[in-house]
Amino acid sequence: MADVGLAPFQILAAFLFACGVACFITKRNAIGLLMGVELVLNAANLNLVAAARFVPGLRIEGQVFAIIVIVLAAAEAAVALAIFLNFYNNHATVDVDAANDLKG
Amino acid sequence: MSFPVILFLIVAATTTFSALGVVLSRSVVRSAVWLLGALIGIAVCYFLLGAEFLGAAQLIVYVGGTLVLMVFGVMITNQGPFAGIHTKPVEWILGGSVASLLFAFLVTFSLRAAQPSPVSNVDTLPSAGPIGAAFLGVPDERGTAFLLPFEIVSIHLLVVLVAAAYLARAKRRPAAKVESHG
Amino acid sequence: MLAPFFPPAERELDMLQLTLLVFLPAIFALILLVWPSRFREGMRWLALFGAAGTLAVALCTLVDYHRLLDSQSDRDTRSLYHPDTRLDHRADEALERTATNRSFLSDDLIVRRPWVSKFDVDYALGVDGISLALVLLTALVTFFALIASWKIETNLRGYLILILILESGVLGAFLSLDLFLFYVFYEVMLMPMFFLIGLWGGQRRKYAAIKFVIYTLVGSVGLLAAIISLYTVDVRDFVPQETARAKVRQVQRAHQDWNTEQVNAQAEVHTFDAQTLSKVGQAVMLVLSGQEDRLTTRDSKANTPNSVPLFAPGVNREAAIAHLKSQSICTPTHQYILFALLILGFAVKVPIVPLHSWLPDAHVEAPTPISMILAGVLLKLGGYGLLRFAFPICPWAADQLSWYVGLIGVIGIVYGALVAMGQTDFKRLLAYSSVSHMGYVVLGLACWSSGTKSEYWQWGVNGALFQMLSHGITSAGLFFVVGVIYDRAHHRDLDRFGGLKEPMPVYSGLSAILFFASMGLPGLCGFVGEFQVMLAAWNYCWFLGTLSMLATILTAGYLLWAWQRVFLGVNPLTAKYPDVSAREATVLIPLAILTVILGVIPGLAVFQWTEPSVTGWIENLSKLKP
Amino acid sequence: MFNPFDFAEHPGRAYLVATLLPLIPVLLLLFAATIRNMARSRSGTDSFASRIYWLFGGDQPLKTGGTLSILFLLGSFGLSVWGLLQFHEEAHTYHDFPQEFATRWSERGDWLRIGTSKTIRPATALEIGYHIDQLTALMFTMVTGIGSLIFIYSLGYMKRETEDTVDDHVAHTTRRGRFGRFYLYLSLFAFSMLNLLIADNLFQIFVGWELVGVCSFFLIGFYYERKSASSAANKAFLVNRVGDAGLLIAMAIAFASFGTLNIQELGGRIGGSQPVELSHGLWILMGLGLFLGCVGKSAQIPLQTWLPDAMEGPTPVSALIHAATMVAAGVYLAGRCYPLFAPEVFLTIAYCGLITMLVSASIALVMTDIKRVLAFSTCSQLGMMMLALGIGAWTAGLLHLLTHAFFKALLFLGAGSVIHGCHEEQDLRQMGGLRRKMPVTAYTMLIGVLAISGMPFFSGWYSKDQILSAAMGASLSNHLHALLFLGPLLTAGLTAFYMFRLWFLAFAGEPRNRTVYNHARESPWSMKWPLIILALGSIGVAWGWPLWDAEASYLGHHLHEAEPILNHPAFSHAHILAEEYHVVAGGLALLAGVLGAGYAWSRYGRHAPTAAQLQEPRGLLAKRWYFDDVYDFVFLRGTQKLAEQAASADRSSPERPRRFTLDGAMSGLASLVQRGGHALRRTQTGQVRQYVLVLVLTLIGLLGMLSVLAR
Repeated sequence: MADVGLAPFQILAAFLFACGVACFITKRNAIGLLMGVELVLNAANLNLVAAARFVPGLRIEGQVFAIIVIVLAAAEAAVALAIFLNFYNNHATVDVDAANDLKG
Repeated sequence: MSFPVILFLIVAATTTFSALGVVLSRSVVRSAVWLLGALIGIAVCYFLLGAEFLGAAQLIVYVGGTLVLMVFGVMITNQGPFAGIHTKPVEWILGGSVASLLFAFLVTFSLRAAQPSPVSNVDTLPSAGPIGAAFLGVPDERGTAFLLPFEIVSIHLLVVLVAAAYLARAKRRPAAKVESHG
Repeated sequence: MLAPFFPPAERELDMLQLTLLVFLPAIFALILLVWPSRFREGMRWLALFGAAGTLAVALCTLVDYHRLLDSQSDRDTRSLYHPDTRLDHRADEALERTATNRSFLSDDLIVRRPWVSKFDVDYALGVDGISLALVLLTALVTFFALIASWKIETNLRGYLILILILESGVLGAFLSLDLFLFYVFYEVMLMPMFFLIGLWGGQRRKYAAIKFVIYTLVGSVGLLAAIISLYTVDVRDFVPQETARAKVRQVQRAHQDWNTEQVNAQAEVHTFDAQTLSKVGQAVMLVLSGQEDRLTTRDSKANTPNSVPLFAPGVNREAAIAHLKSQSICTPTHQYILFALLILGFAVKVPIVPLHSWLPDAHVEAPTPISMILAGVLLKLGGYGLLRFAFPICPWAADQLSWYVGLIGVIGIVYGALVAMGQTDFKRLLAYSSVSHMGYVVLGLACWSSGTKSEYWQWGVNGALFQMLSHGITSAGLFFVVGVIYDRAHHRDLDRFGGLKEPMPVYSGLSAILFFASMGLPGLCGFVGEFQVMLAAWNYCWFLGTLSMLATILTAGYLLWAWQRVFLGVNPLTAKYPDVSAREATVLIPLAILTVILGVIPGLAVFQWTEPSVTGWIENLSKLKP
Repeated sequence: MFNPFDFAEHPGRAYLVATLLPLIPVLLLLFAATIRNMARSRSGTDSFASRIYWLFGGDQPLKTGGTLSILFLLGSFGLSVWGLLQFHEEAHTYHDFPQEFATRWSERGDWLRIGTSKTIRPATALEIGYHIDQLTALMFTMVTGIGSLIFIYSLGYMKRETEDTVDDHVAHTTRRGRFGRFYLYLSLFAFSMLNLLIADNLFQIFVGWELVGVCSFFLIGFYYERKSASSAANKAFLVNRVGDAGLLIAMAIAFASFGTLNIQELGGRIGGSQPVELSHGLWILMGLGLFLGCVGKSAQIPLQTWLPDAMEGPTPVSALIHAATMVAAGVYLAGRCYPLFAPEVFLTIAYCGLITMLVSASIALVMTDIKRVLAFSTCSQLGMMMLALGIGAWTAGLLHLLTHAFFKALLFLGAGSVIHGCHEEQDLRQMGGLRRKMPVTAYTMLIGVLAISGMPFFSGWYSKDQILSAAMGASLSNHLHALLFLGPLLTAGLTAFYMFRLWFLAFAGEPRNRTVYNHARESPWSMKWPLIILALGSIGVAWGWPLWDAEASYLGHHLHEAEPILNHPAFSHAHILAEEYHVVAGGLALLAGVLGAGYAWSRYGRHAPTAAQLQEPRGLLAKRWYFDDVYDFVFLRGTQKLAEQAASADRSSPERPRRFTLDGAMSGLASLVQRGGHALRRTQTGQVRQYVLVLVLTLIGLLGMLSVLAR
């Protein structure tokens, strides 16, 4: 993998990140939003693992953090889904634009 | 162009295409399928990078767990009138431009940063054994250990799961009940 | 106070004393907190006892301070003006001792202990004539205010506790040498005042309380900004070099790979100490007015009477000047902004027009004792801040803008008097008269004359200080006068009084003394300060001087008019009012006597011990002008 | 240690002690009044308090306070007489040792000192001190002497105040007697006035100046139930404040330029010619400021309006304060500060005096209130003194001050005696023929009338004669100022006319109001004796030998010794001319006086006045040349309007609604912030996606900044 280098992975991760952000902005469905979050987290993870591969001091740290992120992402997905279900129960929709209770 | 490069290009193209699919598809279900592709692509990337354990974990936890959870979520909530939930063209343009701007910046910074070359030609990273040892507090050759983060994450997970269970328990408000029945 | 009972120079006994002075009211507030509610009358006595104790400690401090002055005096002339007794000198000494870990002096009436050492905040208290005068005033007015509060019934415990905390805050603010500590105390007294007005006030108390807090906070923001900006100044050439070296060592330890130059650049010394910062300000003034050749170190052999030794001993003079010039504090813009912020901070408290509108509301709504404290003590914080912080820390900007500051003062004098004349509410009239009288304080401070005529400025500053004292006494007394009549009539409408002189002769006699003192009648205290300020103001600028003199006509006008409407004539409604009770007389008679004493022998009673400090203050600042 | 009784070393301290003596009854009376009143309010419930109350006389005020005050003032008088004799003696023995003489008769010390005492710099101290010269010694003796007489007189006049209830017919109310308070104020006044006289510096004079003002305020408003009295008191104080502001300015100029307020030092530095420290404009301004103070106190135009109103006070007060002493303080100060004035200021003084003299005399012609006639006459005579000072006749002016004090006090006390005897009747038209009922009053007053009219061998003749000859000299030396002679001459005639008119209306002819006449009675002896003594003084106080030579007055000679030497060329020329035409001037003055008196006799004395002569006066003179109305309108109303405007510009209230106020502006600022908050609130839409968008945009912005900065 040495001849690929770090940069392509970073670019890929950046693309995934941008896609995730685009998901946030464009999707009105709450689940879609959640998918965006997954994409963003994965982008970060990809960066971490690539760094573990290419930076000598991070061989183990990169992976460890990636694992932690995966775990937390799973937990976050669970909680987010729970929140959405609750929201759906209350509002009968998953349209996030309807979730404006925080409006000032 | 060596084989790994070609392999990487293929994987990267697949992942990119899937990620675009996630963003662009109208239906949530389709998005979920596209997300599956993207996640698998990333897992393959991990394999390419030599992090087999992570790749496996990615496949198991994400593809097997998180995505299934999401599909469940889609199925539970996907019964109301869907017509209202449409993204306006303006939002498409806005989202697209913002995302591409962000992408451009990130790429700029990635390329500007110093590009280190891999230390050794060993194509594998430390596997499950060393990682597990690190999590359990066994220091490696440089003395790093991750017992405390591990504990924190564990507790965190526990809390989160309890929270999820609490949030998700059925608790319909009377008003909502009337609405849904009516 | 404690010195005779302990061997000197072993412990810093004045620390105990000054700390006690500041926190004694708070201690009594704590006791009140746990006092059983059954002994309701006891609460009043306890609070009064606390205030009396504070007054006693303050008086002891006066004695100590006088002894301090006397200890350095020339035996032949008994002159109390020895430079070593001045606050800046004593503060330097204390800094030096802190830096070199020598034992503290027990009798210098300076306390300095690190408080938040991470941010160089010290618990620094110090006494000189200027602060002591106002400390005494505070203790006195609070004492009388507590006597005046005897009729308060609702939520008595909270009321007394708040007044005592307020006193602690004010005393702390007057005694702080550290800007941060000052700011803390300055804010500490805000909240008790808010509740005292907001809970025990009149009809529109909430509005008045919130207005008071918002105005004061706006001022505080300016003050805070100024303090923070002052903290960014690197004062390494002004503090004892041991401190600077310690800082260098600290930086070295943290960055072992740095070379000396990098370390030196990083080893900045910051401080909240007002005395040190005022040295910086003075140095900046010399640099900005092109007299940097007069700047020397304090131990320099080449010091002439013309040189201004500001840098710490052992500092390289040229390097220090270069370093000073490289800092942003040494720019006119920075100085102007700093001065404006400080003025804004203190102007609200003074108050100067147009930032005065909180005052009438607060006074009208506040209960009588709170009005006494507000007018008698709290307004003085503004003047004190100008005197202690704004002018010494930004002398250059103060000098440049002094005419405008004086003009603001004169506007306050005239405007306050005019508006007071148009009032029908007794308390509101007095509130505006406070605006008018405090204008003299501002004007007196602003009469910045050049070096050869500095004695006129000295008259002004002395007059300003004395005016604060005398206004504290007369306004507290007058607000109590209103309170007495309010207890009988339950209104404050000037047009509905009249004829009080016949049923209440003692009351009217005592009120007359206070009225005429407020009017500036010679022989009573109001005259002394105003007269000094007028002399100074004329010498500074004939225009300001003339206006301030002509304003005495207006002052006499509104006070006499009020006098006529309240006390003279015949009014069957007031004919049966009882004369002052023993409690009321206990407040009024001492205040009236004090008014006369301060008016007849101000030199002996006050100037004797305040004046050396003012002289030192003037000598520090007036020599900065070419 | 300072020993005030060290008369052997410092005989001047006798005056110091004499000044301080009246303070003792002030303190005693204050103390007693406080205790008595505190006890009174409790006497119903507290037996101890009621016992104390009865100890202090109960409901009837004790006369002790008055007696005490009189004793102490008599003590002052004794000391001052001793001091006067001593002074005259030493003036000869120490004639060749002026330095030593000065230290014996003047001392000064710091009242307030600033700065390090080691360095001698100007302007570091406000001093107090006394300085005795001929003028001070004579004035002091005059004030304590006349003061003592008036104090004694008041025992009788104020007897009503010792009763437990007093009816006030004007305010229609009853009140408690306030005998002690009267003497409290009087004693305080005596102290302040004496302090003013012995002062050697402007600061101390100012202190006394203000204190006499406040005593005058309290005494004019003594019957404070009456609205007219309290308003008159306010008016007097405020008008005086205007003058005091001038005095303040003058003091500030002196202090700023010379660093001292000591009159002798200032006189030495200025001495009639422009000093180097002052520009000419400032020099004039300083003189005008001083003179403005004198104008206020001596009721000269334009600040004369308060004096007639001040007659609301009890008559002894009018005699003491508003005729003999306080109002004379203005002339005294002008005389004291003589060397400080610029030539332009002298001219101002002269013309100001001239105008006051004429205007007041013209008003006095038509007044029907006995005290008002005397008040305007006082104004007029003070104007004459000012005129004398303004034309360089220092001795003449101050001599007139002294003689005037005697006969004007006599006239006022006589008027008081009439008022007292006629039960508060002050209108001349209701009197007539009273000489049969109160002969002592009538004939002592006649002496006063003769004296003020300048009849030969009465004291007034000596001073008036000197003034007129000086005025003649001045107008002859510069014909532009001819008015300066014609004015006083006319006034001499007018004075004689209105004074004789007063006497004829009150005492001569037949009674016009029978009820008043029937109830009229002669006053008690405590009031008659002062009249007689003052009458003797009015005759002989200025006598000298030969009696018929107006220049030979002993009093005048003594005063002349204190005259400051001015090298003012116009004055010295005028002096020579005055010597030359002395006899002419004296003759003309006498002629004018006799003509005036004769005309008065022909109108009021020869036969009973007609009804037309007795009707209510109208027109310019009765309206006092409209000064009061104009001032009322311009200054009083103007200031009130301005104050109301200011008050309503400061904040709006239900009574004063207004769109823009200062308070409103500040509140507007506050509400601007509030509105800003409301506007910002709208950005919080609650839309998650918008938040994300903003978040990302911020991220992009930060990255962009970073990329710029990291370049």
